[in-house]
Amino acid sequence: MGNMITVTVNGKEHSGGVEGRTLLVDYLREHLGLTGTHIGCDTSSCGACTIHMDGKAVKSCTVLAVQADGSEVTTVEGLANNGSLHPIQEGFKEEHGLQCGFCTPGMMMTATDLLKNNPNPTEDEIRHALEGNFCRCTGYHNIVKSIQYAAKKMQSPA
Amino acid sequence: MTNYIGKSVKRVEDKRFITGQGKYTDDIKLNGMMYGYFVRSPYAHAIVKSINIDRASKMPGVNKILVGADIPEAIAGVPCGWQVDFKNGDTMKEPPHPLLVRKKVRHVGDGVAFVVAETRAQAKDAADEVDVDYEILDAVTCPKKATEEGAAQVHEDAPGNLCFDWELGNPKDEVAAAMAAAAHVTELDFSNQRVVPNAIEPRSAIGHYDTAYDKYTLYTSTQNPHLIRLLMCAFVLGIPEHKVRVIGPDVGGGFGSKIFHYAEEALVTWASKELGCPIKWTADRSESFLTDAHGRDHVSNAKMGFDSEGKIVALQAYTYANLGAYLSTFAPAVPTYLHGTLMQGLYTTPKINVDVKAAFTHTCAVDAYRGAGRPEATYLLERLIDLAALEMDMDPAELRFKNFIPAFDGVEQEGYTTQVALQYDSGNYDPVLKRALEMVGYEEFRKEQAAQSNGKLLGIGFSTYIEACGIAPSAVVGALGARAGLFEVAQVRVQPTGKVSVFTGAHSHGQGHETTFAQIVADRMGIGIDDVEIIHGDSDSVAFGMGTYGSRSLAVGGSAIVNSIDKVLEKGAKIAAHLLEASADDLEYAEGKWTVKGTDKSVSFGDVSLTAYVPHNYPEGLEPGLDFNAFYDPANFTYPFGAHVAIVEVDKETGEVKLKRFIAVDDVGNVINPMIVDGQIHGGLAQGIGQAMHEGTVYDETGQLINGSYMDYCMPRADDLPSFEIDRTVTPCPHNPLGVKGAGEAGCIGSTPAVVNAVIDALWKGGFKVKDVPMPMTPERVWTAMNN
Amino acid sequence: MIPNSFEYKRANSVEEAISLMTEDAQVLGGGHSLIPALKLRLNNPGTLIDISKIDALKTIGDNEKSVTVGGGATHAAIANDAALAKHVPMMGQAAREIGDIQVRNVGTIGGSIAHADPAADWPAVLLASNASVVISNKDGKREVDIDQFFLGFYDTALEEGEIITAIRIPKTAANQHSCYVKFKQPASRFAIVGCAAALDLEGGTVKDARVALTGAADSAYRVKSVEKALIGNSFNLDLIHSAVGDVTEGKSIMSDHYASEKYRAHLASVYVKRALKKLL
Amino acid sequence: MIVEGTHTFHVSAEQLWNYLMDPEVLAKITPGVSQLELVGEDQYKTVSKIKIGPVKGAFTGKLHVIDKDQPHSFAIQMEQLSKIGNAHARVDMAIKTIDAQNASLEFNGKANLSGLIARTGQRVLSGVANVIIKEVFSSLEEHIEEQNIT
Repeated sequence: MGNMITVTVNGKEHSGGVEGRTLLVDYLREHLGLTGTHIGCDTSSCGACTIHMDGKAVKSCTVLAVQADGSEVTTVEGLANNGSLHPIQEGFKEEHGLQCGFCTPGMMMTATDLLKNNPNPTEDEIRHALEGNFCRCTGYHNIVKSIQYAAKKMQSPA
Repeated sequence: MTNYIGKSVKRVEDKRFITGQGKYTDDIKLNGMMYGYFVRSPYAHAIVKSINIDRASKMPGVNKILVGADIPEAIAGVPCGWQVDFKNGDTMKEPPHPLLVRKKVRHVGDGVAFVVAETRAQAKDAADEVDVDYEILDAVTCPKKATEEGAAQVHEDAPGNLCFDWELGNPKDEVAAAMAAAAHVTELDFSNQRVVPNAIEPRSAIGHYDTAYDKYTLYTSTQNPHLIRLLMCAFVLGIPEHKVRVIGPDVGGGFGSKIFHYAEEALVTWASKELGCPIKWTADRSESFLTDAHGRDHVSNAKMGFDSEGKIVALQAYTYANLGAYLSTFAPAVPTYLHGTLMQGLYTTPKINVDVKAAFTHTCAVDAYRGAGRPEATYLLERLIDLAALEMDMDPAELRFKNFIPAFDGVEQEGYTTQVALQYDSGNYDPVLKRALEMVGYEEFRKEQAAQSNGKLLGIGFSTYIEACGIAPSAVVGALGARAGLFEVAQVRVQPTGKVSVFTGAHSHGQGHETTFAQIVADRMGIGIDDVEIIHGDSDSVAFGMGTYGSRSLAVGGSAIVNSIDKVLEKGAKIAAHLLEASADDLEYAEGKWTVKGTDKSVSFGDVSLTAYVPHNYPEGLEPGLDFNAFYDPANFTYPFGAHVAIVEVDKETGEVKLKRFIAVDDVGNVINPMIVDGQIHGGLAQGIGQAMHEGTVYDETGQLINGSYMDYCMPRADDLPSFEIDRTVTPCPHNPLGVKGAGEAGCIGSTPAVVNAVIDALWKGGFKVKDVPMPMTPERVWTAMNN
Repeated sequence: MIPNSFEYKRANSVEEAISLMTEDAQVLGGGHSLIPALKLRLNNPGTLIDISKIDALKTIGDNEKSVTVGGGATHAAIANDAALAKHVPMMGQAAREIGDIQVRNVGTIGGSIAHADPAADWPAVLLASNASVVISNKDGKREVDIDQFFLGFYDTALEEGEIITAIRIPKTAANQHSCYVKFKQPASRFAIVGCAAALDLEGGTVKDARVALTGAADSAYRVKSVEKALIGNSFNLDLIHSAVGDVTEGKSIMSDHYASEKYRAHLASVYVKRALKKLL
Repeated sequence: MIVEGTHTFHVSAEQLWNYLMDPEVLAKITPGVSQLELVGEDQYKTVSKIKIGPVKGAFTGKLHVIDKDQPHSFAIQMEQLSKIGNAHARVDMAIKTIDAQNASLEFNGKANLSGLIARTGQRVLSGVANVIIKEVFSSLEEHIEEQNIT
């Protein structure tokens, strides 16, 4: 456990030792018990492990935990604010954007990155933005609608 | 009264999933838990000459390394749950499928050793240091080649690699005679390629032996915990069932691949006692590619004969089905009773014969994958009829209308008896295709197609399908070789406060049972949906169950719930009658209360519930409590059907196919939650389209799976698919109380041939009269078809 | 998906990174080529030298005649950079074709070209852009012309102990037109073939041309035959058709289960044509 | 995976044969081979390190020279094992005299990959094989030139 790191996850600071080879996703799941971030592959393809690091969507299976030292990390567990769902969470529920729920956290984290940079995406832009995330249940149809729902919600005054 | 049924109630399970609180097997951590990692064969066929674990055993954190010889003889291999016999009556060949190989590996990924260590990383590090000396042997991967003389043999006791041969329908000579008299015969040689289910959650299992209670708990990513318990206890480990609890917690998709009992489950369960600690194993994705049962993999030749009017007069199908290296739980049923029996399709074909040879090969086991046999049957029929339309220069929709079985509701009119052993429950086939044509704007499309001139070829493809689901009547499947009953179980437990806990043997891994079932319960009992809780996935909580597959949850599991509710209400009425001082026959139940007919005297469900548990003023001789079990065994399969239409554009320069539109009109009987049903259809479509356009294993001649990763095996992504245009008709199932048929597999069954037919249509209209482009229709294959 | 053990060292400057280099060490940039290989244990270095925190490597500088892109600039930073959008628009356009959102947020241009995957996008784009690669080593800096940088299969002019610090890209003149088009392997989304084309046009005549292909052969290369046939002629559809012949001549063309040698070669010529047609 | 090709050397067929049968030469020209140890007649144990692109691994293996027909033809049977996968190959070699000072080596063989490298790296691996073959011949050429000079 040769490397001491300090990472702020969902607003809470965590310090501890990790092996150099520990992937960020394993750090989140095994060290911090944040199992909402999932592992679906070993080739950085499926996107189930997507989180935000310093405000950007990244695949936490392709970042070493030591690289997150000093970073701000947001996982699916940190999306809701004081118990009220994030619009993207609401969108997935309202538009039936999930079935088994396994890819959902990664999908939502990618979608929020998209909406941050492109608040009003077209259907094509949404589909293109999801190219790093696999879903095997929904055929993506309702995921697209969920993201459209969130985009609309985030743009309308609360 | 329906407050909920038929409405798109938002899913109650979503909250935990969208907040990251779902609990999948790999999320579970037990005290003192160790981690297992498998050493797997890199070869498809080899003799294990020696295994040296000396170096590996000394690696940090290693607790134990198990090899085949460590497993007691008393522990049997993984069993098969379905027996199909040879045509001559001989029993199918059923070679052993050990938990860990002792002498011979038979596919890449066969388990050779199991390393248990304190961390997953340590287990993997040590697994890398296990030295196995192999003598490599020749391998065979194609089911047809496997049965040829001189092919490498998978099992000593299955000569010619034949597991069984099988036949169904009219005698071959009768079919041949009808075919000979046909005005036109369309013949096609084709493959229904092997695909990998690829649930995004990799399989995972935790075995935990508790010395205090002398009891095992297995957490596993399964579609049917009770069946796993039954198979593992009775056939593998020989442990009594009451000493084993199997929990299938949240499961990240199954699509068939998590129905089966796998060696890893039995191994972690047994080893947890041997090693004295809980053991978790979770597959890497590349491991999943090698060990999760694959789907499809048929090599077929089929002929369809037509008279001069375009009426189908005969069908002859020959199929070689690949079973892989070992028999998976339901493998023998897939190419036979889930495939051959569907050869009638929606058509009045009078003479049908289907002939199947099932072969072992040096590949991963093949079993049910979304649709299981029915997609293969539909593909065969729908490719033939669309091709026939092109060959005979007839309209493919018109040709289908001409051959559809006339409407029957299964009540006034009898069910339709096929040439291939089934009786369809109810059907009305014209409307689905008519509606699909309307949605397409068919005439307009044909004009647009004829006018296309931009280097692209437009094509349209049809598929009208029927499937048999709601699996299944126990007596029927028993006669066909199933070694289990396929009923379902439900328990409705009314709490003293009138809240309702429902225990179901069906298992949700994305289908939304916690919502759909609650809708049924709430409506039938006239209570709020928030007052209902659905519990599933735990063999200690739920009396029994057969799990979820074959689009059976609602038709079978839902019906069991209805029957339990009926029992609850029947007893409730007795209590209510006592409280109301009336006869039970004079009561009617609605909106959560019993009312004496024609009066305003009533008692609420809540009061009756409380009385059942506080029986101070209570009917004499009646047991207290309000808690009923029901076992529901369906009278027949259910038969959803539909019409799917694909519109594609083929790039003449590159062969790239763009799926421009996809229209699906399905009839799944009555619908409880339209939102969820639509979602099931969407998902099925994506998988069916995936098979047509993107997916398929590539084995090399030595049996290596050379596209065993997401970098190489192509699954559809969001930008590969259009938004789907879907609609439905409703033809209720006449034989179950909900009138439902099942929607889980429909999308996957109908879509594949529609897409392939669309590409073939595009090519014909562009002047390339090819009969087939092998799936997946990669750009190179389509380009080759145009440039040969 | 657990790498073998290694020692992790974070470098705070390029000099420090170079001083840490040993034979058994690997440089970790964005990590999107390296970490997948580590996870599969295809690659097992003793030490990883993390240069991803060196801010100096991330800057994109607008100079007089060129834009200098730090080796540690992510694909996303390149896609969103105003100076590049103005002066070398093909860079941003190509950056958006790479991987997916998550990959673009972390993967770096320096890491990508040091890795020199024969199917990567940057090599073709940089070849067509007439870029140069600024390399640091223990003796200081050197600059390598892009035409001399990609040597072969995963092979570059980068020597042991060297780090790519920047890529210098000449600003395009007002009369230059460029684009990058790509035929993706649908699973990996790497290029089966990708073509970058940059043309200087004067009064409708091609003054200069740089056309490069990636994905087809064991490394990206310029299609000199096409460039030659274009230069000096008036640019129109006929010229494109006559100029684009066998664009893979003399090259050993890659082949896999998704695209055979023959099909890849065919696609290469289709995509050279498509790139040029986009510039009409 | 098929490997095939022809390479011309500026030596006689007999000289080329002798070079190819010299373990020291073989060790020197095979990329990454750090050790070639004679373990029996025409049988060698090899230790090699491959470092190409994303693939870096240590392989131990066996090399067996078989079917010798001096100076016309022979075959090499190879087995390379590693933690990331294994390679088994047989390559047939034919030496043809062009003239007194020139001979060609025609090789034709097949390599079977197994394990992780077979599943995840087809695109990369066939490239690796080409690189290795290229390096073998350029090293052999270099070696021959060195010998001819000295």
